[in-house]
Amino acid sequence: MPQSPDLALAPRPAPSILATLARRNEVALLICLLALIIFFSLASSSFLTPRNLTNVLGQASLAMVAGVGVAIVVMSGEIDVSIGSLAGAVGIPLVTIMNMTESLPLGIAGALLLALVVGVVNGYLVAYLGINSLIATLGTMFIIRGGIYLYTGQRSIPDTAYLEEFFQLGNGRFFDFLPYPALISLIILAIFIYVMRMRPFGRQIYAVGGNPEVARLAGFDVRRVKFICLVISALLAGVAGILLSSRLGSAVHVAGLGFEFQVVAAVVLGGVSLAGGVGSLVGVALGVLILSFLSNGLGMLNLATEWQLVVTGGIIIAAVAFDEFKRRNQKQ
Amino acid sequence: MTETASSVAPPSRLRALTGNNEIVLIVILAVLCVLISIGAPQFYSVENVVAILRQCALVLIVASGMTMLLIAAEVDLSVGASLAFSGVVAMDVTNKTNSVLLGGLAGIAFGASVGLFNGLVVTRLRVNSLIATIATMMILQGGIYLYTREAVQNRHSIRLFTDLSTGYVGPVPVPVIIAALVFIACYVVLRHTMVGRYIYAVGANEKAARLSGLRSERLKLGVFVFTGMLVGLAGLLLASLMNTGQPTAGRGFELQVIAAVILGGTSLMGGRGTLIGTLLAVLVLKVIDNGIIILRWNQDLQMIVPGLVIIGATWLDLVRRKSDAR
Amino acid sequence: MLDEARTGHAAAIDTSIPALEMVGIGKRFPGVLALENVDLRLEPGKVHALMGENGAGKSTLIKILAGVYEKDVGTIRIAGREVEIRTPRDALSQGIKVVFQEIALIPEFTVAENIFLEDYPTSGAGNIRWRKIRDDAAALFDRIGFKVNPDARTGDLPVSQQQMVEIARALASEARIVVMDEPTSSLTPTEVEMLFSVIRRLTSLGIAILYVSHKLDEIFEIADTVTVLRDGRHISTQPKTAHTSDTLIRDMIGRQIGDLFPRSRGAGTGDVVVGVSGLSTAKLADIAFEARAGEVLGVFGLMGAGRTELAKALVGYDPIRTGTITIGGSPLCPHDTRTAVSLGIGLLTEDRKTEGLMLELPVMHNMSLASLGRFANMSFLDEKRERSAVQEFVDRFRVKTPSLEQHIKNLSGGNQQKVLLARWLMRGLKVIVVDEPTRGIDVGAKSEIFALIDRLAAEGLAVIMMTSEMPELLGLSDRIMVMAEGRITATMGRDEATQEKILNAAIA
Amino acid sequence: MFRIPVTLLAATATIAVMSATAVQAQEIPERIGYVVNYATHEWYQNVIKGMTDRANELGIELEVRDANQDAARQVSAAEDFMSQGVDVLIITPVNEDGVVPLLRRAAQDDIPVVLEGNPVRGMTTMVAICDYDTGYHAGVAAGEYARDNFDGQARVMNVGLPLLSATVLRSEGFMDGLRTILPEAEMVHDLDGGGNPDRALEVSSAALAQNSDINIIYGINDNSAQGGLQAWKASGRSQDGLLVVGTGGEGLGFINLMATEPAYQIEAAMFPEKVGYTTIDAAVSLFNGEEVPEHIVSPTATMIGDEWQQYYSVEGTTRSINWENVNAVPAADACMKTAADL
Repeated sequence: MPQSPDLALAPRPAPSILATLARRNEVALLICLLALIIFFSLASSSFLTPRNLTNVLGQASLAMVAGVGVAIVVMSGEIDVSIGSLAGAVGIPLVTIMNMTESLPLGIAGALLLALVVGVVNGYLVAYLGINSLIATLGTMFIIRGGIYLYTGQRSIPDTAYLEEFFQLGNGRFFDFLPYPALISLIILAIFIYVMRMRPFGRQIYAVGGNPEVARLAGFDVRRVKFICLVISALLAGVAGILLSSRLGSAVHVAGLGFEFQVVAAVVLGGVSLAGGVGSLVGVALGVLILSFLSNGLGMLNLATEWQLVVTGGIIIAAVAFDEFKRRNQKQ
Repeated sequence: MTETASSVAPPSRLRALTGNNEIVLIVILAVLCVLISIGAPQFYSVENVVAILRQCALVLIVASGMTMLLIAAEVDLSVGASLAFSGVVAMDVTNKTNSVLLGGLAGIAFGASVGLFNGLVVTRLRVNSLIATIATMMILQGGIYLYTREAVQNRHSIRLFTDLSTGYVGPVPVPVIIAALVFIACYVVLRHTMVGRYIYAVGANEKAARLSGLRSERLKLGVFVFTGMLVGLAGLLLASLMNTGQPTAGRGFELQVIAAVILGGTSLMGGRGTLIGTLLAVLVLKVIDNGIIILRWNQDLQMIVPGLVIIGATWLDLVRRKSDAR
Repeated sequence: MLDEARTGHAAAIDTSIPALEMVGIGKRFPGVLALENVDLRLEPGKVHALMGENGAGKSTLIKILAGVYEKDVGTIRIAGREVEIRTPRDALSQGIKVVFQEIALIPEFTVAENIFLEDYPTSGAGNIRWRKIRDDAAALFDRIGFKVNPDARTGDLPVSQQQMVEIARALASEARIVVMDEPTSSLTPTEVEMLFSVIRRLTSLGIAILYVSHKLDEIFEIADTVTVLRDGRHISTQPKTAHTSDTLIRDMIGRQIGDLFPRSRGAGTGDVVVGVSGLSTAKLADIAFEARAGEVLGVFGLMGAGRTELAKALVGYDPIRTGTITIGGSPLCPHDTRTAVSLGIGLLTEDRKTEGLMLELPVMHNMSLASLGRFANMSFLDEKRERSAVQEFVDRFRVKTPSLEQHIKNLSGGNQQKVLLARWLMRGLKVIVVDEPTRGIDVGAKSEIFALIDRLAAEGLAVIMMTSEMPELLGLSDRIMVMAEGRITATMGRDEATQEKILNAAIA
Repeated sequence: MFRIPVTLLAATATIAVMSATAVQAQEIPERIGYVVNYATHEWYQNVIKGMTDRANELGIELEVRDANQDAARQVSAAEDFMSQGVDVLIITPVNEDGVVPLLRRAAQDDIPVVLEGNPVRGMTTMVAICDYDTGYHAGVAAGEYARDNFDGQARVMNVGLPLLSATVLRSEGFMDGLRTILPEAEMVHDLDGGGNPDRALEVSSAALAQNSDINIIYGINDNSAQGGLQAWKASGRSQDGLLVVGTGGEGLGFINLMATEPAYQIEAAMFPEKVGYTTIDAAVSLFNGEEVPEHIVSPTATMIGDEWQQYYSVEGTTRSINWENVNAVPAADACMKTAADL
């Protein structure tokens, strides 16, 4: 393929790599993350240790996995706030089945099946019945949490099978170094970065969120895309719930309370626009890491909960405001 | 194009009065009342009705503001945290000054300043209100414990303070009267004033509103502050009802309020919604809440049933609007 | 390379069977009969022009073909086979590619990606072949001489280039039928030439083209056959050679052009009410002009010339970098629509839906929005007075609405536009800026809008009319100002204006 | 003005005496990490206060991290402590099943763990009050009160919290204790008050409307009891013929209520400061590898009328504990019933 000589004459020359980089939201986030890490390293001696850093990756994994799903839904122009309840709910089939069958794979299958059902219901309500996704998933959030309480009688269900794999899944370390949840979350992140970049379906998600009318004209099945996004989000919330369940060694009926807020905050912090069509999973991963390192570091500094809340809230506002400011400046 | 005129039926009187979504809610409410009273005749006891109304009062006060906010295409998730905080402030200031008036004003002013903060972040920094007010919620949840580590007790023993929530005027509880006044004021503002029109216009199409000479940001800021004031007022009533300023109060209150406003037919996209719908929705939700207890059903249903009702009612509304469009 | 791919494709096209037949197509919208018993027949390798005024039913027909709307009655045959088209996907899989007038590109994607949006080239494993996308796009642009960086973010391109990207996309698709809806509305003459070479390349491959336009010169240059629609009905289908400009116009409009532009006033010689000097914004440079009471100042420019930007700067919506604007002698605070409105300038926007109407609100609330102060006492509205004032305008402008409570989204475009005009007139302005006042409005209402604009000027308003429609520019304006690339390139009186002069200035 | 210093002095003196006996021949851990369930709650604030007092006494660096009622956050916080290498870990589980893996991981790292509040499978030791017993004794006291004042009528509204096994045990204990005196006593409404004052008030209002014959309100914590009482007051009834029993004695709230509300007569006090104090001692013992009982019971007491003054004094908005009297409260060796019996 010949290199087009006309490119040099193009009315707008390609911006330099540096300028492109500076425009990327991810770079700003990365700088923010590095600044945090440097600050905490100076402030606390126990922060910058391999053990602590890998710990944080493990702690971030739940929000990372669920965040990928929510980010995809938000990119497609919808939202999913039922993920916290769902992450708590999947522990029930997981632990119950494991206790009955002594098999982790069967338990996981049961957990993912529940997630799939919820995803299909959410997807159907939003994509095919046309109910606003915030309302629909707020409804399922209540229904699932109430269902958990009703089913368990507000008791947690202990793991009585004592499967070593189940313990290792959430608590073990790959080569004695990287926690398995971190590994799993990075694999999932990589898969979806690949999907969003390399698979036509990933591009359809951006298109549908960016401009559903154009997407429809391009022959995309807008409803189907949104449906699948909500199913993916539920499945990933299910995976996060499985990891959570393993870290808790049981199905805890209060698990995942408020998780949706954490995840949505991280996703927005990661530069995904709530209007849809804009954002990157790398940004989301950085958003999750920033919040996780913040929580870990503020803990290391022995900062009281109330200060942690105030600081985290302030940082979210500042970061989103900055992003918005940058976006407006670019437009001008 | 001339056919347009003949094919669209003029709206009936009733519809014009109530809008459309309200009819669904009225039916739901009526069915609920009938069914619950069959299972538990005490439902209609004066005491129970008063209890329901009093519970409705707090939610309705805040939901009235929230309805305006949603019509203006914004949302405030910090109302729960702000409710607790303003209650604490109201009680504390009343303790310190021995004046219910000053305490009440302090609570309301606190709520208003939270609203101001939210409004400034949203209109000046252009942060999406959903995310901005989640952040404010966190800040307030932290801030309240920086303010007080424990519940602020009533140390002034002023009768008026407790009467705000437990007193009666004739047979009607005071908070119900306050809520009714707030509701009527908001209703009049939304329906019969320029400000109300502007709120709808800004929510329906902010660009067009600005091009028509409206200062949309100032208007939104105003609605945020007003909603904040109402949260402060509700916080004052809650402190009076609890007879303490409770930092742990208000958990999940924001979702209750937003659920009611949405169920009432107010669009999350702005520009559409009525206060009558909100009122009915508050009643529906509180009747469900109350009914489950007096029917002695499992209280876990208090989460499940509202979830189902919200999804179901939204869907019905959608179906109705589609068939209207045809 | 693309041509090679296409050769195999073209070989499959049997030139003896019509590429597309639409028979007895009918479509009704709530309250409107948009199409009634329309026939259309495209031959492979030929360009078929579809003509008609706005509101004639062209867009509806195209949208049925594109799968955006479903027809109510009628049959569609492709290459002799009867097909059902219910979704855009159906249309694409039947080999129908539509280039819409509104840009149908994803602004966040690169140009190259947009070219292949409908059908990403993938590897055996299903991965997108980004290199191929980029290289093929570059090669495609090379071939048609379109100079654009395939890696550029589409949203950063000027509108005309985005339009070209849309057109180039037709070449990359596997379409047997390509529909182009007003493809030249925002193109420069060079780009129009590029477009025509694209069309010739497509027809040489046996592809059938449906070319929608109301520009006569283009039709005579490129079309083989012409079908004219009017008011949703089929009027005529004839070879181009059977037509003259006059017969085409007669078919399209069904009356004399003079009827469209009533003129009830002399040339405006009132006081200067708008004074602009040295105005620059992000998209405008050094704009200076005046407008007088009682005149219609026509502002012409191709898409992307800065007409809309000027309109928005004039009413304080867009921020201003330098320069001053005075309305009735008082300077306008930059970036404040409220003082602009109170000084007496209002904008009737080009895009009614996103910048004019409150779709969910009733007619009455839409109309009285800018003048509520008149009906309010301490902010409390006197709805009786408001209602009677609104009713007065509804009657005067002959707005067809069942009631003042009707949601404005249920009105036709023309009636919506009248309500928006009334929004400003009720307020009592000195200056009204109208941006593409007849976009998407049917012929009948169009002449009413023209009459209203004329009457406004006659009543002493200064009217600044932004338009890309040559007939209305020439028919209504007292003076004409031409813009290109954010600057004013020419100003001329009504008498000295000709199509050529205007176009030359617009291209400069 | 003078009262606080005196009480404080007394308290410190007692602590000094106690520590002198406890510390003999013991190694003192350098750092103890405490992962609390809900640091902003009054109960835990007072637990932390007791811990801090004791840790300062012994020269231990105590670090506190808050799970803020989030089970996942609790695991993270404990993980952080382990990677920092604290000597002993104290945990108040958000959920008792949810910390089982943590115990295993701590064992792998050789970090002893003391649990506060709730028993967990595989634990070494736990410091906790006996929830059932606390409710039980309050129930007995309530039974006696009802026998003397209400002609033996006992119609109970339980403002409960099914979410936690501890609070379920309290309610059960209360009813069982009540029935030892009045076998006819009935729980006419069993509510989920969410442990929150406002929610408790809301659900109580409905229940009171349905059952007009309720004469005893039991709250699984002070907030719940208060919510129930406020609902009663809001319905316009007089407090004659009503008994309110609260649980916890976690802050100033119950003191204020007992002083001002005639119906609020009985409080099942659980002395959070004492719990914290005992927990640190248990941590020290564990650090030294001493044998410790599986359940170290922290004492509770039923306070009737103004008996609270024996244990607490209030000045302004601070309450001070009277260590002498609190330490004199006997603790049971074992609980009558635990979560395992549910």
